[in-house]
Amino acid sequence: MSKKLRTPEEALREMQNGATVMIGGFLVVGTPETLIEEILKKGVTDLTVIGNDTGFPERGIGKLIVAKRAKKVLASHVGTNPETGRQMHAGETEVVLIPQGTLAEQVRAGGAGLGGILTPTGVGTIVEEGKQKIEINGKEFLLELALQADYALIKAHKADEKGNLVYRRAARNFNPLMATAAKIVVAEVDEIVPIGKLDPDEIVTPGLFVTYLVKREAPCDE
Amino acid sequence: MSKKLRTPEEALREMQNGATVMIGGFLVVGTPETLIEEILKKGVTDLTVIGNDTGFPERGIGKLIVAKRAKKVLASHVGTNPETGRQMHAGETEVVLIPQGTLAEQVRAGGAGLGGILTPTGVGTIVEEGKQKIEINGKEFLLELALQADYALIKAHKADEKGNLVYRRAARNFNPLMATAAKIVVAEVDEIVPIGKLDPDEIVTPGLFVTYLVKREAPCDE
Amino acid sequence: MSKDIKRERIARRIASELQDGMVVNLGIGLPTQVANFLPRGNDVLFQSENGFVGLGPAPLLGHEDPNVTNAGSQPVTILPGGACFDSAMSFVIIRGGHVDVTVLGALEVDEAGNLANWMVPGKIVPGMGGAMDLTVGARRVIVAMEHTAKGNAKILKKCTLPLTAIQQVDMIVTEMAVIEVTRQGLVLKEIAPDTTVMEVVAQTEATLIINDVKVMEV
Amino acid sequence: MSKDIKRERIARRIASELQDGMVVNLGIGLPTQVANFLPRGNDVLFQSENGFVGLGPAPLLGHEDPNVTNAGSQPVTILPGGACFDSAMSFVIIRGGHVDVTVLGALEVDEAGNLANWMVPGKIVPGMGGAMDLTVGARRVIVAMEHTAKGNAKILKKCTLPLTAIQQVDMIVTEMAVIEVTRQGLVLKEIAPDTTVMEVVAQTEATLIINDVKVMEV
Repeated sequence: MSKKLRTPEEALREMQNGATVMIGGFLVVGTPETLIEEILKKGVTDLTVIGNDTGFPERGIGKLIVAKRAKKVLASHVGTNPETGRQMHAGETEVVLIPQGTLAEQVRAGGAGLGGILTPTGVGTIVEEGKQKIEINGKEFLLELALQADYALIKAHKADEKGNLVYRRAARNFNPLMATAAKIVVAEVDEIVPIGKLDPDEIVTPGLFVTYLVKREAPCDE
Repeated sequence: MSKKLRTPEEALREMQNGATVMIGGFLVVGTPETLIEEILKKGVTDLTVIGNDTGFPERGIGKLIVAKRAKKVLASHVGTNPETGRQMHAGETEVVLIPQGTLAEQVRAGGAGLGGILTPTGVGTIVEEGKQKIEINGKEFLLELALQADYALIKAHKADEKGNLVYRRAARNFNPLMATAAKIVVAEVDEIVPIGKLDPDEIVTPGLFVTYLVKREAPCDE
Repeated sequence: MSKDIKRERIARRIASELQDGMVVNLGIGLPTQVANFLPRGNDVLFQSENGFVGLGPAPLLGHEDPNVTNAGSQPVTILPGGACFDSAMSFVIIRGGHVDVTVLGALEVDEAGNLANWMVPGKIVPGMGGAMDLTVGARRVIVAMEHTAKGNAKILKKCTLPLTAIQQVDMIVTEMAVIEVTRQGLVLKEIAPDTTVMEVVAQTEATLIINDVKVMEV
Repeated sequence: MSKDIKRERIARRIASELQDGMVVNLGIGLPTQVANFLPRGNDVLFQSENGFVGLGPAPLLGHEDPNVTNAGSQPVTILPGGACFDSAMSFVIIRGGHVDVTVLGALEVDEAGNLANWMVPGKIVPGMGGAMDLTVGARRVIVAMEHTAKGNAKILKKCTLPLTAIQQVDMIVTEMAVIEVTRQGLVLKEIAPDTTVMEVVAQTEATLIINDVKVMEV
């Protein structure tokens, strides 16, 4: 039995209104649906949600948007969830759109103790507004700052009892990055295997990053 | 048979005097000894060598130093090879010492199309000399620039015929990073397996980064 | 000409730009169709920005793997020799210049190679997803789009919509023409057999440099 | 007191600072010995900056794996539950604050918690390796060193050698004393049973805040 195993309720017990929450997944592939359900049940609100996208109205992060649990969303794409666009236009929810590669690097930088990174992406577009531009060898870059969160809610395929994680196919996406960048990291997994069952070379997220493990209650992705 | 397979001589045929060469390994663990031998045979010189360290006088990058093939070395540690220190003090070779985590990020940034990264490492030390300091939320960071190279000579454990690579244990180190940051990437491997033998989830370096594969001639690390 | 025929023509023409060994990222929609027109046994490596290379065709019905979808959330396959990675690595590949060609749709393109394809202020603001990184990072950017929208030119002197990236487009392929973006401006390279240079010029707001125009294979 | 006994005393005292579940990085040399004094069955996770966690003891002779060495190039083992990664991830862990404690040697430490441990100009310039990142990144930095070098104080008002990092040291453990670095300065917390406060003060250039001094368990 893993010392890190918790029920969804236990794992999110300390989550407060107003928390900043990173949520893994790419159009609901690799999204921790069980933990999203728990946020809905628990009733926390005014969240700042950081994720690649806002899923669909009835799946993934989209459910939090529809239930108006987010006061602010940082994402690269919200087109698959019309409700996000509606709330954005109505001024009900603040939506910050970020190029996907920049978002990935910002989350990674947050986990890596870096202050930020210089990217050429967004130069000459509205993305550069309000940001410092730095020229290196005649080429312009935007300084994009690191992102961190109170919680990272991620989805992995398997964990061992130490919390070491492996992912499956395209369900990896932002999950390993977010696992490094939050105070409390909750990994929703399909399966927990004994220590030693995962080869050290196949582990993608070392268990040291993972605070709690939660077994997926939603149907498994296989 | 892999289309990327070459003899050491073929793989380094285009290498010129004065080339910038990244070489993987950490104190010779995960160092492409066969390719280093080929540089020695080939006789190229005035190289700029980027690596974690300069190995030992008779192993790894150390052999290139002893044979005076490097005009400049960027490394985090040269203490295990007294000849590097001697050449540095005698003014025969330029040695730039870089914190290990910074070096890793600089190489990664070079491969990632980033201009650089902001790190807190080195603030208040001689490492900050000549570098831009940027303050974010009251904390100082050094702007460290991306590094790229003409060649990356790396060592992997297995490749498949497409050039997808997996590494073994601590022999991974700088190899996957350097694989992204050079014009020509030559991977020295213990074994080449047919396409499909590596699971897509276990591959660390996708084959698209690898220009040539070379079979290790030095004794295999197993 | 029906929309479908236009789109097939565009996709087919772009497919002929792709060569064995290239790493290619196809945007959602029309660009995705390019893969359908490659010769059998081709060795083009498709990258999917949600996290893998070796993107293959849709699986047989009932054989979908919920963890294997393209960036548009459609079930796909991963071919033997494919590899999976996280979003940071996906954009190391994209931003770092390791994608040889990206094919993207466009709302507007202009003479400087500027591209606008991610938002219409006050109307559609889906977000840029990976498009800004792809446009900046790929070695070659090919725009795949219908030549006009409801009769309005999309190839402009200067884009009016918020940009995706500045000066990154290398080639524009429409159902009427193939246009190359050069430092001198837009060069009309090919026109479709069912149109004329005059007609293309009439449907294009940007100035076209017209020199040696070939007939596009359709 | 022999060098070995001093070093064992220092390592043993530092071992008592480590608790189950902590992620710990031990520097080369004296710090490496800390692992020898942990209770059996402990659950401290050792990180090795060359690329793994789950660092275990040296293998039996003849069972060395050339790919499993510590950052000092000595053969070690990886315990069940360990994980391997590249150098970027290794320093995500280190710089990102995911290491709870690092134990490092020192040439000099000073009242501000500054550390010098990587070079002596004109003499030894081995390079900083991972020490600068470890000092800046680890949540707690413990210096393990002999109290003096050839009779000269190493705990100074102000370091004279090139620094490894500024204001990062949290605790200093020598064969004579345990000293905590606070905003107010260096606080003498413990002295060894075979010395006196006067003696420690005499061997220390820095000002020590002396209040409630305990006897160090040796």
